[in-house]
Amino acid sequence: MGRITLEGVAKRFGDVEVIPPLNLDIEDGEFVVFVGPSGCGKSTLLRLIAGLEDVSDGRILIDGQDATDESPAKRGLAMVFQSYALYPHMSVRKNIAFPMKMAKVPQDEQNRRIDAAAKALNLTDYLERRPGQLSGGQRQRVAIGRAIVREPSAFLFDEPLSNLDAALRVGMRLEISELHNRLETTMIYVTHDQVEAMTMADKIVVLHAGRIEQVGSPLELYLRPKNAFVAGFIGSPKMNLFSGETAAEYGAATIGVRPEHIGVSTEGGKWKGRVGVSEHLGSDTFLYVEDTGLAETITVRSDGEVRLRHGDTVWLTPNEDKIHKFDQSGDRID
Amino acid sequence: MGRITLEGVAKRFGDVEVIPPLNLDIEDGEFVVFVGPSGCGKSTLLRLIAGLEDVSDGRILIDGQDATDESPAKRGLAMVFQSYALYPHMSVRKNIAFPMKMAKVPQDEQNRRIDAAAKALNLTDYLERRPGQLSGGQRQRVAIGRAIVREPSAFLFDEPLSNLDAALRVGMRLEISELHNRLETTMIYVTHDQVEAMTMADKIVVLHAGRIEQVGSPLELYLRPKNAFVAGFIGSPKMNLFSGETAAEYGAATIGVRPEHIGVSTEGGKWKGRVGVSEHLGSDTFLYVEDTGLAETITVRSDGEVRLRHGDTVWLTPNEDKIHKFDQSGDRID
Amino acid sequence: MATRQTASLARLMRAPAIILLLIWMLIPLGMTLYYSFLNYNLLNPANTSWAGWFNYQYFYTDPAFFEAIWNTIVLVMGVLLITVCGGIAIAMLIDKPIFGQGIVRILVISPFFVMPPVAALIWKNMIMHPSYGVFADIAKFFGASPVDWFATYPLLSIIIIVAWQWLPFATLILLTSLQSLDGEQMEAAEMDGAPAISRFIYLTLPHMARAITVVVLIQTIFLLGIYAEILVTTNGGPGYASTNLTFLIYRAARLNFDIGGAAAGGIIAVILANFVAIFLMRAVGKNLD
Amino acid sequence: QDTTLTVATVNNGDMIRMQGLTSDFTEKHPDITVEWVTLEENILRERVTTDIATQGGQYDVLTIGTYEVPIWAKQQWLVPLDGLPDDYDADDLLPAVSEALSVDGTLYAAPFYGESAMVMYRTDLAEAAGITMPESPTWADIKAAAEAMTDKDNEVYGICLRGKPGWGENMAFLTAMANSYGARWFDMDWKPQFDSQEWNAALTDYLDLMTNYGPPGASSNGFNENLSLFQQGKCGMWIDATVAASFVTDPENSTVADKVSFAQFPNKEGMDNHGNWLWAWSLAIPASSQKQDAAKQFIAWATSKGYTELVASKDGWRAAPPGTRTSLYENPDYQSEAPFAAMTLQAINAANTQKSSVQDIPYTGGQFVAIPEFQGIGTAVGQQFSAALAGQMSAEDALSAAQANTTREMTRAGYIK
Amino acid sequence: MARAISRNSKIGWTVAAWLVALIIFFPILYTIITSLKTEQEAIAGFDLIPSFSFSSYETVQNQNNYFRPFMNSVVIAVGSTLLALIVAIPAAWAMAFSPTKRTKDILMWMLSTKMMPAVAVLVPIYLIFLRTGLMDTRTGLVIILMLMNLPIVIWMLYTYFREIPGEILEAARMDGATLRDEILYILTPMAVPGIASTMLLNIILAWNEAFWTIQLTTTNAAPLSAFIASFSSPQGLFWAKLSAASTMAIAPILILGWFSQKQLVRGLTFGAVK
Ligand SMILES: Nc1ncnc2c1ncn2[C@@H]1O[C@H](COP(=O)(O)OP(=O)(O)OP(=O)(O)O)[C@@H](O)[C@H]1O
Ligand SMILES: Nc1ncnc2c1ncn2[C@@H]1O[C@H](COP(=O)(O)OP(=O)(O)OP(=O)(O)O)[C@@H](O)[C@H]1O
Ligand SMILES: [Mg+2]
Ligand SMILES: [Mg+2]
Repeated sequence: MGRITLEGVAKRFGDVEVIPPLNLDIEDGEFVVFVGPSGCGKSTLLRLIAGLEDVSDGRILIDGQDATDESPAKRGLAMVFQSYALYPHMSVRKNIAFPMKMAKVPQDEQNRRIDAAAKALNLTDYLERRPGQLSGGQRQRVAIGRAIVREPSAFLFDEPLSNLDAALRVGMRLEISELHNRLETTMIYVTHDQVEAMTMADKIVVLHAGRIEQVGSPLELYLRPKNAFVAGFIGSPKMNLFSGETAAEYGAATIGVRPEHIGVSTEGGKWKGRVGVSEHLGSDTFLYVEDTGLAETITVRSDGEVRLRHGDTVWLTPNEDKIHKFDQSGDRID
Repeated sequence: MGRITLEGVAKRFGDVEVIPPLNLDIEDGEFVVFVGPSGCGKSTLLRLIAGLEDVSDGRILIDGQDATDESPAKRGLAMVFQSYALYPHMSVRKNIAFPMKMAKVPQDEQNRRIDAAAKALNLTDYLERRPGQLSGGQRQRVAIGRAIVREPSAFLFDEPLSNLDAALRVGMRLEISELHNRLETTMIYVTHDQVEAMTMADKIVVLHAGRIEQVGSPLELYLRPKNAFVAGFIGSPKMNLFSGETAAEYGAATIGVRPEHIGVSTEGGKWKGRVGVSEHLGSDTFLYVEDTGLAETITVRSDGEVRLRHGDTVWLTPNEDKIHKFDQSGDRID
Repeated sequence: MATRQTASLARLMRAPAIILLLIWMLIPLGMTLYYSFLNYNLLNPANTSWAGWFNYQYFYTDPAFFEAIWNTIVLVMGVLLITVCGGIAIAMLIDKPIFGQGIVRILVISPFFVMPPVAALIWKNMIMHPSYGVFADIAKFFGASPVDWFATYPLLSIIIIVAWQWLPFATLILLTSLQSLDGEQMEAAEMDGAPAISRFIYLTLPHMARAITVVVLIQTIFLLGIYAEILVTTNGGPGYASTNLTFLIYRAARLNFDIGGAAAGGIIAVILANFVAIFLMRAVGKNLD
Repeated sequence: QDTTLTVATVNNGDMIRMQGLTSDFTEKHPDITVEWVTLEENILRERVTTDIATQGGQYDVLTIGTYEVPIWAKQQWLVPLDGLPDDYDADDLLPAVSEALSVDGTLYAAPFYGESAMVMYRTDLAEAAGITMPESPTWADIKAAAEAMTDKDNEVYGICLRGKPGWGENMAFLTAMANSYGARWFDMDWKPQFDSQEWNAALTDYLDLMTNYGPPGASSNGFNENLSLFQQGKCGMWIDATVAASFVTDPENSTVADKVSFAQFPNKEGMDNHGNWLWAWSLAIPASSQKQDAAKQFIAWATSKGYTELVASKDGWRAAPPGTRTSLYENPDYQSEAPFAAMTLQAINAANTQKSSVQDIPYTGGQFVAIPEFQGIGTAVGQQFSAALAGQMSAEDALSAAQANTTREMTRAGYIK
Repeated sequence: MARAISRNSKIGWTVAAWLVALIIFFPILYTIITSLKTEQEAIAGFDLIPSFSFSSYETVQNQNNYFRPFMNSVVIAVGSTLLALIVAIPAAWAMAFSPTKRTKDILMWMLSTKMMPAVAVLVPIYLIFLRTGLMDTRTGLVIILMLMNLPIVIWMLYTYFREIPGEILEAARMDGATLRDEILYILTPMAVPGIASTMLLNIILAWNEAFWTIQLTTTNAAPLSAFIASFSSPQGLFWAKLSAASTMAIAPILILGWFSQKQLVRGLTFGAVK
């Protein structure tokens, strides 16, 4: 009901190879999150899977069937577009009802599902509006609503929560996880939000310039990034990467320490530096420590409010257990 | 050069009052962040300030001058639209150059600034493309680029980083802060990202259904939310709010404890519960503790990996110092 | 967007139109081509014989031929200039929120409702006639002597009449195109400090480029074929001052009933029109993307 | 067995009146219904020609002129009109008209109404200018009268003549005028004669008259425009078809109805030729018609004396279709109601379409040349002459252009070997 | 967008627009006025106040029953336009949303089929019509006008479709819409202004077509163009009558225009994509 296999799938726009040949296997019922820098090809990959874009090479199998030349409608996938792509001439209600209308769902059932979705999405008051009269986040929610009222063989979400506030985002996150648990449908989810990626995914796919850098469970990626790119990409704030002598000390070309794995002390420690900018989030504080001689700045995350000021001298001590080592080509050394 | 004052500004769309009369004062050079639930009127407020929308009531002063009936062009503000609003038939370069062309900036200077902006925005390779050939995040960056090449009297940013990846977002955040430090221009910034709000703002304005709930510095909002709404809205995950007996114990109608201010123990503590879902971010773990009899779930944030499993019994102990108390109408009690 | 799957569907969708037009083109074109090599006068069908290239030679050695081509170009260009510029201006004007917008729109597009010969008659006799036309009355009112339009400026007169008829077409297409101009882009430009003129030049015009191209191309095709207005007003005169290519063909086909000659003229016209079209396509075709 | 006749007619007043009287015919012939196709003259001609030339059979009765009849009859596209009922009285038809509609003595079309050309002038203006128009003026008289009557300040122009290019517009008039100057279109070898002295004189005088005494915009004035001008009192004289007489004297439509008098088409001093203008809108039956008998009955009705009387009884004698029957002109009622009757008859009788020029000619036709190519040639030449009228070229240039053009066309058509 | 323009400038623009509109409309207005005059008034010179005599209408109606040609015109214009739309919408869809390298050439070629001067091809078409029995039938005219206008319809639709963000159609495809659904429920409603103006223009083109409609009909299928042709320039006075006939021919389409202009609504595609 929702196994998706990409075999040597590649995509070129004219001369530009956006996605070099790539293999990927998504199990039925899996929740897969695509992450990667902006412009790395996440949306393109979704669109290839959806059938909205021709593959330049390779095959796409859905449930073992070659679907490479199947029409999008036939593939039976639901998609939330990054740019929403709402039907501007239809009310929110009609927008959400459209896929059901296409699937000839009975009217009662349609209404039931619309009401349920609208409630979950906080859209109940806006059902009769046109997209043009909605706020950005409301539009995004309509796009989500349109996808979730269906029972497709897989969902494709392209940054579906990017324009929602934190509270709503948490709510929607749970809602989608809930949906996933209930329907056990395959979901492919693109996000830039670390929390979403880490909390929702069964499996995260890290993309970089169209290539897959690593595929694995969230903790796997966090704990054992396969290479420096993944290490730097997963986790926020970003992992501190050092090369040169410090790394050589550990027998590696590059080493990485996450900001949360560095202890700070005003008395003593391994590396000495000066506090630069510090960002106070309330719950945490990010310290950017300068003049350590190791890297331009070292990011350190410490709890709550920290009583350090710009210019203070501090000592940093990495948690030796949590140091990641990478070789010349960036690959992990164990 | 950039003091913006709203006096009794209200906005109605037909019958719907989106923004009830509201007063707000933004000092010259201030970095103000608007936060609030999706659909609460943030974009509308920006558009009112920009002059893209008529106020239904009230006055807008820019540098003490009544600008209520001034045209947007005359107000001299730069804006990043939530929906980008790029010029589809112009290349990225031309898009970014457009405001400078309008301001008759010399060609050399234009090129210089475009190159600088493109570099900061990672857009150098895409300067000759049309917006239609860009990824979502790239488009968003073009929109930012178009705003930052100018030297306006104030910047208006409407969720400018929502579609960027974490690394780029951090980079852009610093870039914008940097710009702010350099130009000392007033900036109004809408975001749903707690980190952005907390780290960039001189002053955060919390909006709720068009009303201003609180105005204050980031830490002020975090530490002393004026009411339950602000308390719940600022901080992620959301503050836990309890009413009923537990609250009465503290002499309040509602009390709130942030997830990071609750200790977890398998041995003993104040409140007993059962671990429900737990979300592992790597750096932190969010525990959703159920069956405490206080609220449906209590969110707890603990560091790193926690060895608790679904169903385990845990005791929670709030940090008594960090409990927020609110009265019947939701206002803070000190 | 364009996938193989949609592409094959697209082929299917295009097919009926293409096939129909192919038939519609090939049969008459084929027959015309055939006739163009015949000495065939409708009034003397018994004397039909093979003519070789004679009809062509005869047609282009017509003393009016080159003047007719020149007039055709002037006519087309003149009308295009007026209708496109006027159309843009009027489309923008009636796109604004004004009182009685609906009525204004309908008034503006109404000239298109008048059949060409009738329009020509109205203009010739009620508007431009030097003795009892409205223009003459206006001129007399201001103490000037009335202009004898069709004798003094025959081609210009026809250009005015035809432009009046086609202005609504341009206006309507451009108005419709304006409807899809995204308001937010305009707002963005306003924020970028662009004054109305710049917004027009850099946003509105490029947005309308495709529509303008279509107006130009479609109108060119129609304008190349103008003859009813000429027939009613000046009959191609004085001299050949208002004779265009189509009128020349008309003369062959409908006055001389010279089927062969008209066919040859038709083929020549098609070739010339295709030249114009290819030239136009080169010049403005990229706007269609 | 019901028969439906499709009748193609021009849209002028007399035809439309006939349309309104159809019931008289259908009452007499209950098995026949009549469908009318009424079109403007040029469109009708194109439409009908196409149909008849392709043997389309769309029409059963055609309205055609003296120009088409001989040409089409020679192609055997028309049914000979013999065997008309006895009371039809074909001999009553004006000889000039019936001759123009016959080929080799056989009548191919029945005249519905006929016309020649004459001078119409304003008695009041003539009186005021102190001139008397002779019954049969010469061109010199015309010029003198035009000069005397012209009062441009009051928008009164001494003479209105056709200027709009077209074989049936300015060339009809100019051909007639040239005839009266002794000119001819072709010599016996079909060589065009625009280089002749006579044509030169005719055209020069025409231009002279029109530029000095004509109304503005003359180069695009045709019959209709001149009619309107005359009816509004802006013309001192108008030389045109005789049918115009009934319009300009119609008090309902003309502001000068009671101030018009008539004179014969002018001639050049010493030249016994009054232009030989003759036109008759006539009804004919195409050979492709399937309903020739019914059609013949219809034609017999429409061009009968009875029809004339019917019209007279309904709309008065002035409205009777003129120019076809001797009996009409002998009718005292008609004579008294139509002041132009005598002059019209005289003009028609004077027209000799078999030999319209004083010189020898290979063609027939009065104000036209009855060859198929004439429509095109006439229009092309007309364009030159109207250019001259508009002041864009000299008479000489116009004539030599016409000469070259016509030579070319005639060579192409195979007349000139 | 949502800024009210000031009342003054609105009045200013209103005056300007009305002025332009009245100038453009004047010849027609004058025709209508003339149609309400008597023939004598009609030629008497410039006068905007007619005597409101309906005699011209009476004459016109008596001379030539208006309703048969009117019905013919309606059937021919609407029929050919609808037929053209049915063929053209899919074709325009294909060319707008699935363009190939040759799309522009095809478009140009389609337009070039209109370059053949009608007079030059009359005889072949006439003969074909005679042979196939299409002569003087509405069907024949519907077919020929459809073919004539098809390139125009395709071209216009093509431009309008191009202005619709393709992503919305993709969304429909994802929602399981078949091609038919996609065109019916998404494309067409969004392109309403474009389709409306295309329809309007083509109905007018068909309504006003005065060559084929006259040449290929006699009585049964003759539309208003033939009706008009029976009033233009006869001998004698005809201004008021011609004006009346013209007014009668214009009126229905004017009314249609009135209705369709309301379809030229602004901003049907806004808020759809960012
Ligand atoms: N044209 C309109 N007509 C009616 N209501 C509108 C219109 N535009 C916006 N609204 C409503 O106004 C409210 C505020 O919209 P606004 O775009 O300012 O929200 P926002 O705070 O920017 O939300 P988001 O974070 O989702 O972008 C929303 O509830 C929206 O539905
Ligand atoms: N039509 C096109 N022509 C050429 N290049 C394109 C086109 N569409 C996308 N690209 C390029 O392909 C790359 C991948 O785009 P894609 O939209 O898949 O990125 P993404 O990973 O979704 O990025 P984001 O996170 O910013 O949305 C980008 O560099 C983009 O510029
Ligand atoms: Mg994307
Ligand atoms: Mg918003």
